[in-house]
Amino acid sequence: MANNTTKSGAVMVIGGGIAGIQSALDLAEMGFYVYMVEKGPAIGGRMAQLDKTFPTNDCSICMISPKLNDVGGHINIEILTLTDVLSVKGSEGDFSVKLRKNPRYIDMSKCIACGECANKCPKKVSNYFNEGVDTRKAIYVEYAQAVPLKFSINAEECIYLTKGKCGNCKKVCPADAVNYEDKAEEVTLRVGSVVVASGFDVFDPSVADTYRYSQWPNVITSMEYERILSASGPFQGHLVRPSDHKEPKKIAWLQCVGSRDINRCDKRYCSAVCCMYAIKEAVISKEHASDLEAAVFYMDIRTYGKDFEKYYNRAQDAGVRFVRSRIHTLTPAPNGDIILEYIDDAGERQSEVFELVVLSVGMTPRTNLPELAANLDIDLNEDGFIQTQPLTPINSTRTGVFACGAVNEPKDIPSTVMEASAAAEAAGRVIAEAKGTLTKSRTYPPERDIKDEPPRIGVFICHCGINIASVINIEEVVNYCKDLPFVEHCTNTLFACSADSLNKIKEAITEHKLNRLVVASCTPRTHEPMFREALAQAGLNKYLFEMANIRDQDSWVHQKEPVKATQKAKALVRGAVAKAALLEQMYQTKMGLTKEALVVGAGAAGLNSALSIAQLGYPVHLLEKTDVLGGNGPKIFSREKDVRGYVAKLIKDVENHPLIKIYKNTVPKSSHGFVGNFETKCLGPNGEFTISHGVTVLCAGGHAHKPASYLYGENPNVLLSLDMDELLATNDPIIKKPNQTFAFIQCVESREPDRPYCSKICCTHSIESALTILDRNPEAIIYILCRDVRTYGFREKLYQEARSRGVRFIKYCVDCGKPEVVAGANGKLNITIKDHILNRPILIEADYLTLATGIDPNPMREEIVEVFKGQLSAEGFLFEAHMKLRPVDLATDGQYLAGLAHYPKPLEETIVQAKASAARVATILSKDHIMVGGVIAVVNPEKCAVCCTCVRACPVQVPKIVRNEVDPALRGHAFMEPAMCHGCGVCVSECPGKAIKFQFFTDEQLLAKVEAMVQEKKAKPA
Amino acid sequence: MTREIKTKSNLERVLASGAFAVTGELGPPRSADGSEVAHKAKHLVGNVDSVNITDNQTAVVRMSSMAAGLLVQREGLQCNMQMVTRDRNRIAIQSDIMGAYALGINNLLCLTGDHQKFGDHPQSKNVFDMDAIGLIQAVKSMRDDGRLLSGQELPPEGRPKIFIGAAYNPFADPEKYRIHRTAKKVEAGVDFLQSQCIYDMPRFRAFMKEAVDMGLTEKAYFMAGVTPFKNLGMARYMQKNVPGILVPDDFVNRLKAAPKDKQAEEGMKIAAEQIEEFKTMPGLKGVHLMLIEWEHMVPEFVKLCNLTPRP
Amino acid sequence: MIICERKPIDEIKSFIDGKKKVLLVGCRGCVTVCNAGGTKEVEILAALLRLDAQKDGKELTVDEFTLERQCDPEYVDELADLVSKGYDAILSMACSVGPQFLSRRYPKERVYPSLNTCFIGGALAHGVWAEHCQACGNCVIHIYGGLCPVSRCSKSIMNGPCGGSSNGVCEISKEVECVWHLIASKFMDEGRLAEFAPIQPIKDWSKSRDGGPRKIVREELVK
Amino acid sequence: MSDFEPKIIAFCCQYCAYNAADTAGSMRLQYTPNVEIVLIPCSGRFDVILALKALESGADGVYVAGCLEGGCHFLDGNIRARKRVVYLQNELKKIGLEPERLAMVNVSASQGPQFAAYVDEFAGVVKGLGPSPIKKHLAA
Repeated sequence: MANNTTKSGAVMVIGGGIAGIQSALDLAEMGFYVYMVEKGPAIGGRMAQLDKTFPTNDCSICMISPKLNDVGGHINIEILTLTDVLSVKGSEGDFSVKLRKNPRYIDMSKCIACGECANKCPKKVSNYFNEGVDTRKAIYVEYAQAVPLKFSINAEECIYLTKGKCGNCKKVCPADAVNYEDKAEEVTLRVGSVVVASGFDVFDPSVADTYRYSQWPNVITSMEYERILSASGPFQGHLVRPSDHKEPKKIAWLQCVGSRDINRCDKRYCSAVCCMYAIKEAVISKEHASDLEAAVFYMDIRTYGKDFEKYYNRAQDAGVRFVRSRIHTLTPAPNGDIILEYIDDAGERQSEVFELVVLSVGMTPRTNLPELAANLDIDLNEDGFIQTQPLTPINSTRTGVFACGAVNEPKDIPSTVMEASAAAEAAGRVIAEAKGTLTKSRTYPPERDIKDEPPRIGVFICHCGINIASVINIEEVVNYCKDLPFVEHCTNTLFACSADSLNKIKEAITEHKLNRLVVASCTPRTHEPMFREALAQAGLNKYLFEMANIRDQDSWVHQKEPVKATQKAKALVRGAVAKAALLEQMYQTKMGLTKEALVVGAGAAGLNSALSIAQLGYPVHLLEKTDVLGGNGPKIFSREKDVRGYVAKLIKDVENHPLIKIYKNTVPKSSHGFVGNFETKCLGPNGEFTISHGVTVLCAGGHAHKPASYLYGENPNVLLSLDMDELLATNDPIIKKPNQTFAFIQCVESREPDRPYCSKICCTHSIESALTILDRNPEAIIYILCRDVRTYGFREKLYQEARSRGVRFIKYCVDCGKPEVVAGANGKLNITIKDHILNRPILIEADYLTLATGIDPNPMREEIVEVFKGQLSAEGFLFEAHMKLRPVDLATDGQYLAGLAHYPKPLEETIVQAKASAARVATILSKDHIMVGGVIAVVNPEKCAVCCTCVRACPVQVPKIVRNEVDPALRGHAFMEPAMCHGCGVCVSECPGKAIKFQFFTDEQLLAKVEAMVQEKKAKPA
Repeated sequence: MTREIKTKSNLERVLASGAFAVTGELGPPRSADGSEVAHKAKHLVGNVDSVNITDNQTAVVRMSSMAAGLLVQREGLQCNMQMVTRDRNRIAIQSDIMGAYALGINNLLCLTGDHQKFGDHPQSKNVFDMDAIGLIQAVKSMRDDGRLLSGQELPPEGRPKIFIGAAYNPFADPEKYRIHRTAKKVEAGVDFLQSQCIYDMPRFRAFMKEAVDMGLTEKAYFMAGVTPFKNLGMARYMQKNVPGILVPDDFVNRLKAAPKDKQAEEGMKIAAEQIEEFKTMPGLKGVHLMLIEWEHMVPEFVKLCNLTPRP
Repeated sequence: MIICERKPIDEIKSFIDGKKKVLLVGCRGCVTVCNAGGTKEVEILAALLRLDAQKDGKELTVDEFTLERQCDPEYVDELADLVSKGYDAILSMACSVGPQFLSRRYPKERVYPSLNTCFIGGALAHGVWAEHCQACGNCVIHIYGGLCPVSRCSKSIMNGPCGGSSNGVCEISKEVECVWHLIASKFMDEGRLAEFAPIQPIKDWSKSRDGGPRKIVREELVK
Repeated sequence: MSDFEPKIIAFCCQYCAYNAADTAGSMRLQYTPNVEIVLIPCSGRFDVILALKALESGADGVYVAGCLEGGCHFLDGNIRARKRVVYLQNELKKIGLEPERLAMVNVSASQGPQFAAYVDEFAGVVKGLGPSPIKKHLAA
């Protein structure tokens, strides 16, 4: 099919942040060649700058670093750094892109990133990567884990390039990589589609400087604060303030700086992430110094995402103070402190001294976005972001050009990752027939067979910046390890995971003829694949590698006991070396797969997922437990978009798509198999049947919560949000009746101990309903009784409109008393609520009361996780593989999720996640085979007593007794299909004949490891 | 109906005469004192046609059934010596049969026996060289063919002329194949069959109908086991704990309704009503009264049931 | 297969009390299959014995070796070199045939059984074994619908079931199913009453254990 | 005995327990350095010989950490592991070693705090027991 197409099988991804990275990786795995165009000298984007991420407190650079290396090492991704897009001509499927590659003045093929040049460079300039908190040289790398890890010269800063003098770097460069003659170069590429993922700028508070940001050093932005917290930041992770490097004991966060503010900066929207990052920064700060006072000054706390509310509650428990007040006046105090004046809850004027003030700055469009948009010939919206539509949230105004991440609207990392995958789906779908036409496949150098070599182990001990080295005496560990048995080479490294270190590892393998490698650094969970890849690239079997976790499980958890931590590090490395000596070469084999998908649930998520997968060219089996398609979709009314029409069309498209088979009234009963080869038994109207599929997408949905409060079910004028939608959709005359009062109560049975999460959609939903009522009945009186109004992103504009049109928002808090609703004598609903500003009860006589109740997870969730072996969160939503970076994947390979099954979300986000799931699906189904084997159980037929212990012990029924292949007359033996073995090792631990070897975790290896860890071995003989 | 008289058994005589037969039951003591047996037997003399002497019932060691049987016979009442296969191999069995007959015992009830796990010597090895059916065959072979199991012959005057009995349980679980096992016993040559306590009359009727239909009642005398409830507690215990015995709720309720001191009377009344039905039930030729450790009540009970005087 | 289980550690400890060098011999036959005496169990027992000695500061060497089978002299011969090293005790982890063969082959050695030989049976499930044969020497299971009343009926009766079973369970224990219930139900359910009806003769037990220790001699095989 | 620093080996499954240990790390929860972790793919891979060998080598305590019951990535590896632990505890008791030196714990990946708390709790138990008698004699 691929041969006759006129379309290009390549995609240009603009931007090398997490959005671009995810899009690029998905597209490359889907079978397309990717050009990643990055304006700066390295990819990584904002995530590389962040310290930790909410709500898991995962280290941001630790998370993204493996991804950077995946991109850097991906054979089908070409990174073009320091590159601008000049023009995009042509049309979808056949774009001609003109680029300008700006000069780096460094020959990338020669630079070894040794840093000699920067050492000798006399020109110090503000370090933008550290948000200007410190300085760097004019020749620089942005950060230690940068990809590509190559120096570059900023021409405007360089003395030689501006004045023709100096030339130090060129003189000292040992690799002769400096090239002052480097020139900008224009190149033209042919691509089929474009993904814009160029990210955002951080709001610059000096623009409207009521915050005195540009005047006082101890008023800083949150981004600067991230860098201060970061171990690789300007103060090596020591929490000190810029003015005097003193540890601040009292810090204030001021929310909504550059967001929700028309007066000072013309930023009407909410930046969506600031509440959470401020809470995170406050929590982390208190971890740095437990006696630190942290206060967050806010208008509404918008902790609307998965696990956000829990995080907020935990922060309060940890002593972070939250003050509902917008600060207008900052005054200086002695010693660089700052006085904040504000009105407290009781209406009293307060004045408080803080040692550091962090401005929670919002996201703004990149300053160069207008130029880029012009070059791409796409429109921007009134706020300067890329123009998209609610139901096509990743489509720009030009066909074939898609946009994802904060370039569209402010959003957090998981939403960005979802959009990035969705953009990959869209960009791939329009050139689906060109799949595989431009991709290359990786070749490794031939593997050196080390079977007969005695072990020669290389050990690399990582400083992880100061993460490890500040606690563990690295030198001592290195010296100790040099004397361990079979260790030929042992050295330390600043960041073992940096491209530079990986190269050194490869060189060491060659130079010292190493045949086993040990890295003592962080956790193998995140970093093992990267090091294994390095081994493969060095011609060594990738399994000849073992890690010692001396950071997450040593330096980080024994910070105050450096001596013992160092001892422990020695023991951990000793164990790793002992195991490494016994490691063996292992091989993976290819295995076929069923190129079909199973989608469970036919609501908006399932329908979109199914349609996109089918449009990418893969057959889909769509299960729906009821006899109607559409889920909640047909019940929704929106003022902003025609949801019902959209869903109706979607259903039609799905029903008409030849690759989609719909099974109504059908539920999955059991599922077996593994990525590429699943078998799911389903029960439909005609009984049980089995579907073979390579991947699974769970879109089991959720539904509106039915409350047991506020007279719901007792009084006909008490409605749920969807009931109100029905009145609005059918244009019910009651809406237009004169003298009507409509009330809404938000967070009904939500954000309370029984249902502690925020359902994300309800604030916007009620406001949209209110506005629609006003559109039709301008005289109507509308009250919205709420806690925090969570109209994140552009939804904030609806909130503003509602307020300006007279919708009365009355805030209540659960502790000081929820609203009370009784049926009045006049047929009205009497709602009493305590106004916290007036501090007295208010009586509202409403004709209709709408309860915003939030979303409950699917009642069948237990069965679903049982069938598909997933996991549920405490709230009953499916657990994704990783909250930040794998929001569409389930923990089991080949399983994905989308929609309300994951967490409550508005339709546009469900659409995005569903399309993202299609991209994820395509990364599997695009392949002709999957690789199997490796860390699995293998039977030694000679030792097998054919006792069936493994057959019975295996949790997934993998072992079978098979005939002897050499001679069927010989006794058979147990056999585990490598593609099926999940690698748990249960059989190995029970085999009475010890005939099963668990590769990479053999008895010998583990016993040697345990023994070495417990017993300090004598040094090897000299 | 008359059948050929094979033995000198009084029970056979009564049964063959067509009269409604009555047998009783007596458990030997865990004692070597014979007077206790004689004392118990006095209640039964004249009230039953013969009395079963249990053989280490529930595998609890007691005076041997052969010896106790003889003591009873001295009081003027024929015994049905019970014999279980648990404790005897085929040598002992055949030897005991000859000895018993030689001492004047005319009736032998052939049983497999309770497993010793429940007895007072659970460590003992069981024998179970054969089961009850094998035992029936052994006796029959000795009596009718004059042969031991080995095939060796007995002299004509040395054949034990024994009236062969066995137990049948219409209710043991599961119901459906009980009749077939009973049929096996008839086929093996049993002369009379005594049942476990009957309480569930509808099921028993059905069972007897099957027995009649299969012609079993033409080949052996079927007797129904009767045990009056002493009190409500006993009825409940049997209802709950004794396998193979079904006590209808109806009976339990009647006992419940009676005052505590009248429960025994009510129990007897229930049993008497059952016996009235047994007297006319097709195929049934008598009743086996099991007033265990309640022997002194037998005279009153048989009177209540109009079973005396005995022919 | 022959189902065994390891003796309590106390009893095994008592065998080697005061001894310094012990050889633990496993068997790759039945006892490997029933998870009682294969390489793994040998390894575990050896480690336990070593630990026990170490904790008291006693000197104890435990060597481990697993034979293909302990019930064949040729395999038992394989131990000769090892045995010649001189052990204070040899612990056999086989059925009771093992220690007897080891004792016969190495008459000067003190050989101890580490397993109790329980019965002839099969695995009902992972970790569950049940008796299915009593080695009566005269198999008749074909008469009983493929079930053995000799080994599986508590009374070994040939014309069951006795009155003691209820709900298909033997009176002696709820854990013991009534094989006669299974036999009778099978015949009834399959309409094979004719096979149930015949009186089964009193069993000839002469070929069972009651007839004394047994031996089979195949003249055509004997050299 | 207050200066006794026990040596404890923890066998942690990669999906939950090892992850929990990492989580404890990223949360910078401080716990006793007496515990050293051995990664196993699933607690079902825990083999009694691993614990025996650790004890034989002189470890003062050993514990196995798996996913929460019902949450095993491999269905029931953690249940099996617990059974093996109980089995071995009984055997240890019979040879006169404190069964408390061996334990099993269940934690989810996110339960860093619970993991850290358990480390301290178990180390406390082992400290209370004193040095392993095996180690005592090994040293001698």
